[in-house]
Amino acid sequence: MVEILIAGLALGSLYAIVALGYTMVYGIIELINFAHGDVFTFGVFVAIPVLDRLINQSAINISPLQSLIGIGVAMIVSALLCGILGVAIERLAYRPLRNAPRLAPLITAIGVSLIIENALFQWQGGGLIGFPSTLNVVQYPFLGGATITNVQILVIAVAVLMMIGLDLFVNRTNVGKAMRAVAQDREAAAMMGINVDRIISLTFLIGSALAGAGAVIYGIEISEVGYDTGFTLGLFAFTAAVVGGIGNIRGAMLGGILIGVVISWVDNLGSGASAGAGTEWYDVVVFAILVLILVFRPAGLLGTNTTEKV
Amino acid sequence: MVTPSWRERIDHWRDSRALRRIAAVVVVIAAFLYPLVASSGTGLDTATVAEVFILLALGLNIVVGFAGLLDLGYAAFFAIGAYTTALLASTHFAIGNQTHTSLLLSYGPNGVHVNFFLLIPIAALAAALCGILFGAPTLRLRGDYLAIVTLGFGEIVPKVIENLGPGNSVGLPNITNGVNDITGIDSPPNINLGPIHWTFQTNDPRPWYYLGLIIVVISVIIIYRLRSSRLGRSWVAIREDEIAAAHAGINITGTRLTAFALGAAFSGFGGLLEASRLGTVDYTEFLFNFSITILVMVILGGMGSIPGAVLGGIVIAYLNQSWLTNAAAGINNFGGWLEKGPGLIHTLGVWLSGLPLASAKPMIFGIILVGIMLLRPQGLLPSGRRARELHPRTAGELAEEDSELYTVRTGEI
Amino acid sequence: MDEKQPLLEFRDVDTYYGSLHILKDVNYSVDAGEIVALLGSNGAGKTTTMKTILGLVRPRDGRVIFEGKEINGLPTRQIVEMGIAPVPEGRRVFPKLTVLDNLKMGAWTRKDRDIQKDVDRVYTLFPRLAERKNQLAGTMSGGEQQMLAIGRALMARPRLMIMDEPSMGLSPILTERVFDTIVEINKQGTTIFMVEQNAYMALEIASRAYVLQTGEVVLSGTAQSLMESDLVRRAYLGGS
Amino acid sequence: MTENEDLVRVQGLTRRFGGLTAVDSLDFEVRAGEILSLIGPNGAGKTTVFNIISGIYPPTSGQILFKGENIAGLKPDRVQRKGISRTFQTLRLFANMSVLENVLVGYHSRLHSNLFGDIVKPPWVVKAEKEAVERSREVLGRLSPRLLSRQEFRASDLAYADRRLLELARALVSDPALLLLDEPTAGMNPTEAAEFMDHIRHIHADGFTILLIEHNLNVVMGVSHRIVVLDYGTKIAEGTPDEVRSNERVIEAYLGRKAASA
Repeated sequence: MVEILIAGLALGSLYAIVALGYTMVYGIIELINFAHGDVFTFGVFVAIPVLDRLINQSAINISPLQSLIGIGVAMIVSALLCGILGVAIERLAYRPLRNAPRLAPLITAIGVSLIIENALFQWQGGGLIGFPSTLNVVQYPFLGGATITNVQILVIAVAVLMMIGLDLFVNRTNVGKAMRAVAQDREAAAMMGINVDRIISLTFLIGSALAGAGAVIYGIEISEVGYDTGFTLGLFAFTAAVVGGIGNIRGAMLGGILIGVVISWVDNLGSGASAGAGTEWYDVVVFAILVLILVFRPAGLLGTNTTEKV
Repeated sequence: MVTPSWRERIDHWRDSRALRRIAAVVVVIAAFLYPLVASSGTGLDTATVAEVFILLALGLNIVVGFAGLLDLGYAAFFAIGAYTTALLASTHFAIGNQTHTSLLLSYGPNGVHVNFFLLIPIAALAAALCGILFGAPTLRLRGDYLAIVTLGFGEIVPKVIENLGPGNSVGLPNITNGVNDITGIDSPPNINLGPIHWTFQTNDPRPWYYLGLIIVVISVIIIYRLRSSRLGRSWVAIREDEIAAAHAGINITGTRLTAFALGAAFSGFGGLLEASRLGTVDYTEFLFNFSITILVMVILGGMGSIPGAVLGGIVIAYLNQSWLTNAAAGINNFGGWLEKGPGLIHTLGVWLSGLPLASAKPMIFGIILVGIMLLRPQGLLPSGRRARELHPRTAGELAEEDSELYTVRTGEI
Repeated sequence: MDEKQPLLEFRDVDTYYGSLHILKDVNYSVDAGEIVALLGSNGAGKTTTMKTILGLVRPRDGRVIFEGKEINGLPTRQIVEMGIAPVPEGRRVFPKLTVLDNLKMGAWTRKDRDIQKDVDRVYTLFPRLAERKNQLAGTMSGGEQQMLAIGRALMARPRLMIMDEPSMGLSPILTERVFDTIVEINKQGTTIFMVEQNAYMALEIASRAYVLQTGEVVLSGTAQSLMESDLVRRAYLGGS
Repeated sequence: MTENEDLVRVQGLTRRFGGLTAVDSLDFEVRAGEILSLIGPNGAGKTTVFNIISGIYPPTSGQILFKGENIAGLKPDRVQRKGISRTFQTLRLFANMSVLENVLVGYHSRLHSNLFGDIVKPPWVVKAEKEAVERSREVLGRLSPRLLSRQEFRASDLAYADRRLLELARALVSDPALLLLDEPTAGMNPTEAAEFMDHIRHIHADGFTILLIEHNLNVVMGVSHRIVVLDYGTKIAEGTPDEVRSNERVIEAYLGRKAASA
């Protein structure tokens, strides 16, 4: 049970990192950025050659220093490239539709997602790609005879740090406050002299960069990736963002972890004749959660219900 | 007050009723004559696929174009229609050891076989019913949430089909045959009406084509009537201002649900045609990508436009079935020819001959979606009203803004 | 008029939305130290005037000049930096930021970060805001939000404050209070250009005014002369 | 029994948003045939009262008896079908529909039709549609011949005051027993507001009962039979315009000395 929880926590941290990007973009321009999951996949793909170069995988024992430097550099490169991609998407595909009815950017976002996904397919083909091994997995004993691996600790720690950093940035810095101001009333923010376009670009930059950095962690934890990995992962992450309350950073974290734990739990259900039932059904379960949350508590767990003003 | 631009004049001319009617009649006559001039069976096959696509586009257009609801899981209803057909008109369900036969239904060890014409309402109703069951709790949601929920629905349905095959993990009998598909689906019975003698066989696309054509023509007429009815007016009103519509006495959820169910019914209908034409169903055909393909038809033709949906269905069907493959071969061949050249030309040739165009369909669809939204959001054959709504900022809206922009948020809590 | 340069000037400004002509060859001039009112009904082009000053709408023809420099075509940020601050219609405070953070947003374009003095000044002007500095703006009453909107504009240390319908949605008693504050701010040295429906109140505190009808300035002059003009009495003061 | 004369009785109406009590155990009644105005400072809860009556959100507690039946908590379309129509503080027209279509939507609840009727269009459906168009034209013409002459215009191409009138026509066409008008003269200059006041008087003369929110005191004092004054979600005064104008609490909370004496 504890092991399922730990696995869920680690998995959930990954969802949470991706969910942060959805929640920020939705918070500021009320758009479900369908392409976000694919940006994430792009991040995994660009990290692979970087790690291949930095870490000698034929070594039986990779030195911790080498691991750390490799992972760090890969995260920075991936974050940077994903950030640029995110900003470019916003600039080319969403910004021209800033004032269009909401359906238009949403449809565009689906189109962008298809384009990126297919580009990734053309680049890496349709099969699953192995992620380079970057550190020696070590198991530590944990509560009740369960174990926790250093990879799991890394994933959880990175996610928590990202969330705290983002939370501080948005709530404590002036730029973060300007970001919230833009989210609350774009035109009033413009009247204050805030460069709205730049703030929105910055939001995409941060959200995508987080996904890029998270992508490296994902590779280490899951170790296989396909061109369409980001699509389902993105849907689950979006579900996480909705569960937590879209637009809410802490909510994204909470939602991500909840979804992770649920998946990890469901995945292990079923034995004997119904062995593997959980694995077969867990996406149905996640979507059912999405529907239930949206129907019964559309503001999510941490969000506040806002009534439309008339 | 405002002098019409050329584009507006053209739109107006296109809006003129008489002209539209003439155009429609010409198109229908041409469609009926087409098999006489179609050179090969494959061309007619594609046309038959196009008919199914048109049905799907017409149905999704009710949901997306008329009611303004983005449905990203529309293929699920197609799956439901197709599987309803597969379960009720094939050798799949063997019952007892004696065959009972009647005009509308026969069953026995050779499976359940419901008459094709009885299946028409059944498949449509099954899809509509699923639409209602799913839509009733979710249609209250705002547009983008609804989109993601429908996407989820679109993922769930094939998953359920996959997981309810033989020896499934939840202990149910084999319902859907799972990953094995269902084969041996009945064709429609032969039709002999005066000069018409249709035998539905796989080697002759003509009867299929005419059957599809008749269904499409009837559907178009039905949808035109719906659009100009009280219900159609309610859809527009809700799309334009939900709150005002509710206060005018329109039941928002009910009206949306009608759109959703009608759209689903057309999709189920399409599923029936497709399943009986192919004689087999495979759930992997009904995934997200297919939902998006249908969406591309609607967007390309123009949201809310009936001629647009027809055009979108035709274009995407031909793109899917032949144009893309032909174009890919052509470009690759051209590249092979260039390869013989020197230096840069050689490099270009190598690139072109290796260009994996055939696998780039999603990318092409993506480019269509983005391109249309950025350059011509109203689509190729726009509906007048929808075009105005979709244009980022019309003069009228901006003028309105002058008086209203700032008051948007002044309401009391 | 003397050769003293006006603080803000519209010279033959034309704005369009698509093919719709909104402002038609409009001229305004606002001198330093004045309170100038712009009267007109909805759709006359008042809000477009405000947006034109702030660079949110670009005129197709004509020039907008602030302190001798042409500002049409500049980004809003630069215009605010030059010393023009808006109090938008309907207040438009940031509902989920605190009062203090709202004020900070008002100082966004300031290069110096030494804004405490200005925060104190706003608090002195509106003690109510000091009491509620950590409250979310959206939870305050309409009157308090109007104070915050004015305070937020003051944070930019503007030489010109443009106000769009400061009395909108306020009760008569609050309107009076807000107008008293406007006079006070003006006395402290800020020039004010104000769009207002409540012609009676506006003309009472303004030195000069313009009347805008369907995008054209149909009348302008001192507040006193306008108050006596037939057109204004008939259309805006409800008198006969 | 006075109860028979009351078209609407609002009893103990309370609405909380989070910690904020927008409307606090409010009681008042609207008598058949009168024009009753709700006034009060911004944030006093006037629009909230409208939103509860018209069904946008349910009350936290309390009742709204309309013709003796509690309608609190019904959805907007049900409320409209019971016979209550409204207009909005910020105009809510169907901008891309024609003037006539806008009014026809207002007639929606009077048309009975189903999928069969919509597709097959049997004679009775065609006839009902024709009647709807006639009725809509009649309402438009009675309200403003100018608006009728522009029935084919797009709603968003109308001048502001005409759009306000169109919204009124849309609310009137269903012949409601109660008409809720939320700041109908907002954004109008005094001339336009005075014209609109005439329209309200005409509508009232045609037998409509009207509940009005209004900031423009000229309008309020000019057309209301009775006024209910709200402050912080509670009723602080009620009476004829003259009674309200001289009420100390109202002067204190809302009018101010100057306006009261003007």
